[in-house]
Amino acid sequence: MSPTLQAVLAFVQTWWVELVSGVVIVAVVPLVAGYIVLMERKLMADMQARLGPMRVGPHGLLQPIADAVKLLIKEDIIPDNADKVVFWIAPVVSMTAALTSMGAIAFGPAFQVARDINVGLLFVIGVSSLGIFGIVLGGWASNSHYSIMGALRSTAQLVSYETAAGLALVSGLLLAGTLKIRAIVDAQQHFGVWFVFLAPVAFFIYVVASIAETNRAPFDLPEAESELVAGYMTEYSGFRWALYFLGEYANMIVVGAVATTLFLGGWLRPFPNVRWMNWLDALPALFTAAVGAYCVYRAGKQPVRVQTWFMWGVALACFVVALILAVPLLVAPLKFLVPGLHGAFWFLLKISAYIYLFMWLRFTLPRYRFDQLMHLGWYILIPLAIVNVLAVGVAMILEMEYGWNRWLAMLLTTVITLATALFLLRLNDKRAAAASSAAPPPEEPSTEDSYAG
Amino acid sequence: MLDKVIFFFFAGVAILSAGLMVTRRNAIHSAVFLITTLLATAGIFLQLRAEFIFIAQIILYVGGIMVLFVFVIMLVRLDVALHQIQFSRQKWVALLVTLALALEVGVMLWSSRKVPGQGFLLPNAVPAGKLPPNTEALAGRLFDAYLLPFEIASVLLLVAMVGAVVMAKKRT
Amino acid sequence: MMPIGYYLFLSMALFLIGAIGVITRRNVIVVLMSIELILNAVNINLVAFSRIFGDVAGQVFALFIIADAAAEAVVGLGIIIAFFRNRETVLEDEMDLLKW
Amino acid sequence: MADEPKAPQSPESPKPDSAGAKSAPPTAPASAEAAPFPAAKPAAPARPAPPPPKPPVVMQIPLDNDLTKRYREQFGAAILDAIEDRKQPYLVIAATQLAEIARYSRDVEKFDLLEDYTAVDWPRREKRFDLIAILYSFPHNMRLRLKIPLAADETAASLVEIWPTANWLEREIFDMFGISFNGHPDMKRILLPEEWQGHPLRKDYDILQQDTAWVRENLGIASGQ
Amino acid sequence: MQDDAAQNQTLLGADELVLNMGPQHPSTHGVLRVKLKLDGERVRGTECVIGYLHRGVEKIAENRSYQQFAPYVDRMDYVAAVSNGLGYCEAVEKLLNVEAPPRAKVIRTIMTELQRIASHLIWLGTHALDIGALTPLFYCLREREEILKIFEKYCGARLTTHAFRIGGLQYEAYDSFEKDVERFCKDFERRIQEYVDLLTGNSIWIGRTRNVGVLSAEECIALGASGPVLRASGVKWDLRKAQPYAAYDQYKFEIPVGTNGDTYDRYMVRMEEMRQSRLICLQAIENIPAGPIMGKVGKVLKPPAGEIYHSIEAPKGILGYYIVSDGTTQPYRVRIRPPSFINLQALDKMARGHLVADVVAIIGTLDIVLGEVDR
Repeated sequence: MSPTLQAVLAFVQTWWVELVSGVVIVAVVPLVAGYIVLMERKLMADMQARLGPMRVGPHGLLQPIADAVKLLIKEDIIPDNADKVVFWIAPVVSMTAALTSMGAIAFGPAFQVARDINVGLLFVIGVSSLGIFGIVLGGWASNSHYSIMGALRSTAQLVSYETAAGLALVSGLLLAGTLKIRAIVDAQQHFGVWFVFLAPVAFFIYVVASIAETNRAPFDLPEAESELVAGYMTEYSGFRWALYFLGEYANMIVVGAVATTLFLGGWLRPFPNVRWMNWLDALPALFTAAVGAYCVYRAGKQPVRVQTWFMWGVALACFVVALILAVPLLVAPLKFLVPGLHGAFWFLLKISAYIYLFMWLRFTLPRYRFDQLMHLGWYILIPLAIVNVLAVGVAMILEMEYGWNRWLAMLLTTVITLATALFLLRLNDKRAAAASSAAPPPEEPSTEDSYAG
Repeated sequence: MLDKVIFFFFAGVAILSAGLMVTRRNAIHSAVFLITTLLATAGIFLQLRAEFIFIAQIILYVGGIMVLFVFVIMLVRLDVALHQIQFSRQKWVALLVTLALALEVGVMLWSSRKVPGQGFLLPNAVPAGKLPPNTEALAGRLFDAYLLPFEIASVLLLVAMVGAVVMAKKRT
Repeated sequence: MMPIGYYLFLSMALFLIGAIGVITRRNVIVVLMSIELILNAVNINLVAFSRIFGDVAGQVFALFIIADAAAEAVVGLGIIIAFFRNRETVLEDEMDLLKW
Repeated sequence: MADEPKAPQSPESPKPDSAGAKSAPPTAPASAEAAPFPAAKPAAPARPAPPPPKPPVVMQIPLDNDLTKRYREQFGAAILDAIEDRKQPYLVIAATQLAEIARYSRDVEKFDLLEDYTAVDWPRREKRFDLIAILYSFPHNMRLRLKIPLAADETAASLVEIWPTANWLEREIFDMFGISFNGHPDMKRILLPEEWQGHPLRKDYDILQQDTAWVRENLGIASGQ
Repeated sequence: MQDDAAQNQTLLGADELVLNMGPQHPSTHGVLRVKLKLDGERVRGTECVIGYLHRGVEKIAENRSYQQFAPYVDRMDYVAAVSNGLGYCEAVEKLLNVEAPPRAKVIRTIMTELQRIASHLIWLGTHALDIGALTPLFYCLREREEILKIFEKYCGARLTTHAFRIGGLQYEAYDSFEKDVERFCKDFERRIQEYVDLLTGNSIWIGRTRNVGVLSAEECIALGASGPVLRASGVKWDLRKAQPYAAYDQYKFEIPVGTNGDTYDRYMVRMEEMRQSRLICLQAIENIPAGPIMGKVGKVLKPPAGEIYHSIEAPKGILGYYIVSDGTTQPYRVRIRPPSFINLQALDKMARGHLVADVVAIIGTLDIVLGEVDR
């Protein structure tokens, strides 16, 4: 055996868990993203008095696969004057950044690729922020005005809102006192409460900023359909476009995971330390079983034989999952599996709730204008986040040095921050009123540069 | 072995793309190659177990400064500049000077190999496993011994920010 | 941990490439980027020595250098934008006026 | 082809009507249908002159109310005629005085809205085109039409200064009839492509005709005709 | 996508950037092409390039008989075909000096008001979609569907209905016509509240529409802008009241007006117009007079020589028909005053000084239909 081969073998032997986990992420995330798209379309249809995709598979369950096939075999168009290499590489960057950042996320206590990275949460944020290069370079390489304007907008937007999001995360990190993902969740278990209740303002800021960061409505200006056609994606088609799309949805998962980890208690079930609430442990299994039962109920109503079979299949899968979730609870020797399995369940459930919130907002709200977006970011969110960091810091000092009650201290800081928020909003309204009373003079060049923010 | 592979991979990528960065005609391409270099350097930092510097490099350098660069390059669309001469007249002199410098440093490094006891080319470090947790150690040092420089750096950043805003603002 | 000399050679190579860029390129943006490269080369040195001596002070200085690089880039790009607005060029040998 | 409503009062209608292919005899229209005059519609503005009871065929009657008097006073010979057709008044005015009359209409008579501005082609007449300006007065809730006869080679003064809305309307007239306007800020085609040959709403432009060369060149298809 | 003139221009700097919006752009409502002169993202001027949908309707009219031309007018403002038909039929009736019987007039009024609601619904849906609200569009289409079903039951067509004939109506109202209209109107009250909930008080919506595209009353009149655009600027003027046609003089309704003449006011005016149209419909179905539905019009129409101008308050503004007859069966000249065409002229005035995103909102608020602009 040659030494190289030996080294490779040794490498694989040491790192096989991580390798397998990485492969799982790369393989599963696109599929999951596809199904998030389907869920989004279904939810949107439901809220808009429509049915949504119904043709491919029962209730359109196979639609993502059909879409993927369509996108794969679609003609791949590269504009004539595009910068071919950059055009080619940009979507890949976008996707890679999103997938890489998932490496440090812990989907439950058992599943994490980069286990003991010292800067866990920072890694997630930092690497996922590299996705911006995909957007910028793609917009630039397309050599189209719409694309470049979309790219410029998204750069300005991402940079602005990343600041706010980062500051919001700092509040949470102050409470946790560590950057390691597992330690953050452990801290919440130790506190006995999710950080969202201790720092609600920070959570709110993070929600808003993360919507903006993932370019979702009402902050979807870079791809604002009605203004910039499709923003930086205007010239993309086929699989490259799909990569952008996947990157965007993967990013949604990432921000959802970050919010869940830091604010929503990670993989902890509700009331993790309360004994008599232990019956909640049965919830995952019951929930999945209920979904399965509903599928069985629907199976009889399918119009086509194939769809009935398919529905049965889905139901069966649900039952199997329910069984997997239930068995370790009941069988004593398998008890050690409980945290891993149930943790993953709760974690994914929380991410789903977070993404659901995104979708709900998207279907409800109109879109901000670019200058309004920038004002919201720079005049309200960032000052508010700074004040919030200060306030949380003060509260922690009060608690640790002067022995205040934790809840009292946190309540105080929240009140202070909210008062600041009100003040900022008032200020903003005044400014807007002043700006509108002096309506934009048609001929004079405005002093305000939209990008100056 | 693994260390070696990682180092040579990242070092190779860094040097190659640095060279490309200096020679590309298109500023955007230069920026892309600089990003690659910086990421490769970040990899080197990780290999040196400097995790915080690694992530700071990615967030600040790549995610912050380079975004700014790309942004500015896009704002000043350099279509015209593409067709102009890329290098200034003194390029041969410059190359000569840098070559001389390279020679000098190279000889210095090579000769230091033989300095007894120091062993510049030999590993003489704490094993990776015994290092203190990087972020904590760094934070401790930063906010203890280097608190004043830290504050000064923040003031510097503030000044730079104000200056940039003032300069880039449109005059009316 | 590799022998420190490798890091020094890498650092030197990047430094020299950066220096070539600074001296020879006409495009000011590329010149600025080359300066970033030089600063980065210095960082490699600092972090490598910090590792070999087991002292994080080197990394602290690397952090300061990153902050400094950010400040320098921001100011430099601000100047470039202001200049471009007036002269429509980013070539350094055309920046030959003391006043505009 | 009849060139003009058979109104003997109309000075611009040439007396010996050249009989076109579709020329209708002056008394031809279906009098049976039009004979009973239904109650006046409320929409009809300004009816100072009582409608003539008898001849249903000739619906144009001379108009001589206060409004026209004022116009005549002001502009004298430039008001060539004042007629009421189906209870809708119109003034026939000389093209030379168009701008002045328009300004007077807007400022003094308060016809503040130029509701429409168009043209009609009468190829066999001496003055080939009629420009039709339909004015509306918000204070008086009343409409007035100005008719400006114009020869083929004549140009008219642009009304853009007076009513900005005339901008596109004049461009459309130019596009469709080839009448150009003096002082228009941007006299070019609006609906048809700029290189198009011919002016479609002229009577000598057959409906089957089109600029086949343009179609072939720009759309890459053989003409549909 | 780029205009030729835009080459070598930069996003930064004193030079104006020319951005070409359309003709294939999602929010130009068809094939409108707008050249935007931009400074950064601020609009320094616009130029509309229209005519992509030009079909020469006026030329066609000169080569068809009066009845034959009637279906063509449906193709102009194709989201308000019934209103177009009403204007044309009434104009020719005036030219012929006949009048439609009272029953026909009332049914015409009901249909036209339903069409007004349908047209405003389309406007609301697309306008909201332009500003980024996805959901109102589908709610609007849901209600419009009800109206189109009524049209379909009445005359067999949904979009280009050709519902009226010169002299009256061809079709008698179907059996449950009143009931259908009433049910729709009763329902619509609740439905309109849904749009209000989604949009009216929404701070993003207000931020996007208030003080955007302001037109003063004087500017409106000077530019010839009519319909809701004029009313939103504070001019309480509606042809249905000023010079009533069809059966509008029999019904009570309000003319909603705005104060600022901005996009938000136009939104509010149109919302209120939908409510008023609903009230008109409810009043009209109370009492549809019995009697014939066709006036005394011969099979061959030969209007006496002469000319007529007749205009109605279409959903988008003043829709006028200027028809010249030479006494033959074919009109000598038909001129159509298209409200969209003339309202679109105001775009430049409204868009100057705003951002690109506002241009989209302004195009939406003008409620143009390119079929009518280009004819």
